Amino acid sequence: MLELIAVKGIYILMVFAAAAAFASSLLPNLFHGALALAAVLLAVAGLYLSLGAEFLAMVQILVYVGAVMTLVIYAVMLTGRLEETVTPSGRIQRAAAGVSCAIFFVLVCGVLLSTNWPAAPGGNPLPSVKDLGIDLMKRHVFPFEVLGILLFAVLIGALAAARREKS
Amino acid sequence: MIFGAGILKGMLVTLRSFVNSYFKKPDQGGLFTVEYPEKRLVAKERFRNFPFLVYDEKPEDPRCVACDICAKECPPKCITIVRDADAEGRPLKKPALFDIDLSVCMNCGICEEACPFDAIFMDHEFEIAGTERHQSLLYHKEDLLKSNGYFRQIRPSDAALIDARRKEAEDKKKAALKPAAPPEKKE
Amino acid sequence: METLFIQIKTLLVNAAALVLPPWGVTLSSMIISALAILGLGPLIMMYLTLMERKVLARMQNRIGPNRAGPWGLLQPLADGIKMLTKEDIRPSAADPLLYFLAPILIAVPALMVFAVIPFGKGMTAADLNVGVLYFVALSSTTTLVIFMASWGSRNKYSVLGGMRSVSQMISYEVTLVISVVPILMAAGSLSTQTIVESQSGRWYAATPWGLLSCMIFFICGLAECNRSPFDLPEAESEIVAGYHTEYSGMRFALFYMAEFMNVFSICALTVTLFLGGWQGPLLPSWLWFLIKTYLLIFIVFWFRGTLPRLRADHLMGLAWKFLLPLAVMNIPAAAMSHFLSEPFSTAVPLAILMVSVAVLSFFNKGYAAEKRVYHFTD
Amino acid sequence: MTPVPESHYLIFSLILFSAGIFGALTRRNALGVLIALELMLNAVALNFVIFSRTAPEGSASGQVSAFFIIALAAAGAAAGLAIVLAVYRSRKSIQTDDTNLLKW
Repeated sequence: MLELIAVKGIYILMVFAAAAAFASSLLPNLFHGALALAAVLLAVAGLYLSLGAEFLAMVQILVYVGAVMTLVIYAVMLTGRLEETVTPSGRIQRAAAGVSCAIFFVLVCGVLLSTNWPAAPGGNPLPSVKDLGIDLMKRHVFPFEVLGILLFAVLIGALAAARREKS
Repeated sequence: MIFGAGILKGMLVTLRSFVNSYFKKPDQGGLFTVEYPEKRLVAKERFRNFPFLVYDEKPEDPRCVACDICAKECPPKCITIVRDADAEGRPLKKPALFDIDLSVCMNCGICEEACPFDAIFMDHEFEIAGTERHQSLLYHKEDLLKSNGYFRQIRPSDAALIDARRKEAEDKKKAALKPAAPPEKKE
Repeated sequence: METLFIQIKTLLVNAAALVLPPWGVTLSSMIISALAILGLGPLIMMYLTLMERKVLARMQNRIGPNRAGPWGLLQPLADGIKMLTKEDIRPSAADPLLYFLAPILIAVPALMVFAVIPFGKGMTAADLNVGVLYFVALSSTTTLVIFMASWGSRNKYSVLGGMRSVSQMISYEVTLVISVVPILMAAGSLSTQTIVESQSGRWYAATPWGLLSCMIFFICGLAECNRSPFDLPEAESEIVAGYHTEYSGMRFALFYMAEFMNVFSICALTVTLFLGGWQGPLLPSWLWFLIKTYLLIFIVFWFRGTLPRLRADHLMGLAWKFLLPLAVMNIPAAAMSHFLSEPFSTAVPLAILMVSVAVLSFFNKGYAAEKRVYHFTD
Repeated sequence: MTPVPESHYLIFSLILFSAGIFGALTRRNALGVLIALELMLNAVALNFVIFSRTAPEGSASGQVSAFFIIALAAAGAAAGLAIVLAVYRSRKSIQTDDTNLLKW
């Protein structure tokens, strides 16, 4: 019974996230769009929890919702005026984008459902936070370090790009 | 010169007053708040608020002679006096009407200084709030009249001075009763 | 006494087991924990407002609220009734949805973080194995809600306050997370319950790196919940009330509640991570926890009563140029103490930290206030 | 543990991705495009986590990859926003149609 409730909860979360995802792409007001994206990210964090990836869910909330979304909204507020951040797009463009999205969706959906994904028998055991850390520091240490360098470069690059030139 | 020493110093100041507020007397740095409705500070003798009228023996004979000096001197003009008259219409030396609009009064005490008959003084009473804006603050003669005893009670040293002066004048008056012209009180 | 609350819960669950199927019992156990937390939040907030007013008053040689009930104990109730009966004003230009949602959403993370706080032995509502991360992650979502409130109410003071608040929270969050790392390294776990248990011998705040970590964490926590002296987002003398300028009545009360619950949870987490949590002799564990937490809350109010508000550039400078490098230096210091034996395991981290404090102080000399010359005193 | 079949998760993440593509194609605001990109990146990260449950490579790798994606998205957002701000400063607009010069 509890499991049934949990399953229903997951589906509700999915529907909510999908609706919020479309809202984030469709809402004319960019601020609302960004908030809808934040809702999607929170819902996806919930799905991570349902998949047993607790650590990732927390990182998702911390980094995505706490930092990235805040940056995006900050930029929305800095670049748009307070009253209106609405930017319309052409009807033909919308229609073309919709059609191509639908085609993409149908094609990939077909592929997804027809493929027989290789699966470990009985599924993998859930990795603990410790396993993740060991994996990150042993098997994936090179990408990890590269990522560190990348973040450092981005930090400096962002500072350099956003800095006001002295006039 | 240590990093944050100023912050620590400031924190100690507030902590000291926090602790003192529980354990010390007001004069040693403790709480000096007086919780007003339950406890109250004793008003200083010369504290002045609103004026009142003094009578000597009974309220029907106030010291006031309705000379209208206070009403004329009053800067905001809050005093209204109507002189009393006897049955034939001759004016009497006492007020028929003595109103002070306390909503206008500015507590200056000029009436007290101006009165040549020591009839009007400043009171210590300050809790005069009413539920109504105009009538409750318009004090009539009956509300204003208070005994000399009350005056002695709230302002003992002033009262002693004034009583002595009045007694002296009375004695002089009695002594000079034989000559025709009674000496007017000067100043 | 020790297991008072656990026994109450068991009693309730057993009562539920009489009428409910097994899955309902599990569910009701969860719901009881959740309800306890939901009830605790507002209660804590109500009495923290009273405590703050009392403490501040005493520091300023006043008495504080004492009219409603003995020692003003009913004052929070009176305030609550006042808030409830106040007119609910919505600015006509406000964004209706955001304006409506923000006060509700701001209370959600503030309440949810209580789930991982170990109020006593075995008294964690949800002992997640990523507890600390959960706490930090959830409190970081507050920034979004503050954006919603500030942008939704269409008021320039709100927007200014929101911008200030968010830039401040983002800056201090980085330091906050890094300052916890040494503790996580020492405890080897992210679960709050495990961290408390690992401090049975010695509190982490009793080690040099732990003490520094504790101080950094506490300062950053203050900045995170916009408490004085980091209350620039709500600086009433400059920008009215910051992001909740336009809110009144119960909506405002929700913002206020979130702020006080954040204060409580930051203090509770500081106790959990550094001050031994519910560990303590004689008294029951939950009482120890509450005593420690309320002592820290007293310190928060003490700061409020003492320190003036920081200037915006000093605020950012403190976070990025002093606390962050110090927190980073703290990680190798903590590692040293782990790998060295006794006399060195204290001395070497201490030396590292003292050198880094000295170096950082030297480089931050520009922030020191000039020595003032008072011409007409003495 | 999850009674929800994997394919449902996959279709859900595909929906997210499609919504992201739609947004990226229709938004004229550079920030809007950035938002759509974040959506797509998140869909991909979700896919990694889904596959980490069953893929023969082991479960930690998938989560670590998702972790990398999150970090990359953060880096991308930071760099992108810096660029957007720089563009806004020079052109007073962040419409993608207006950024039509290769050199300023």
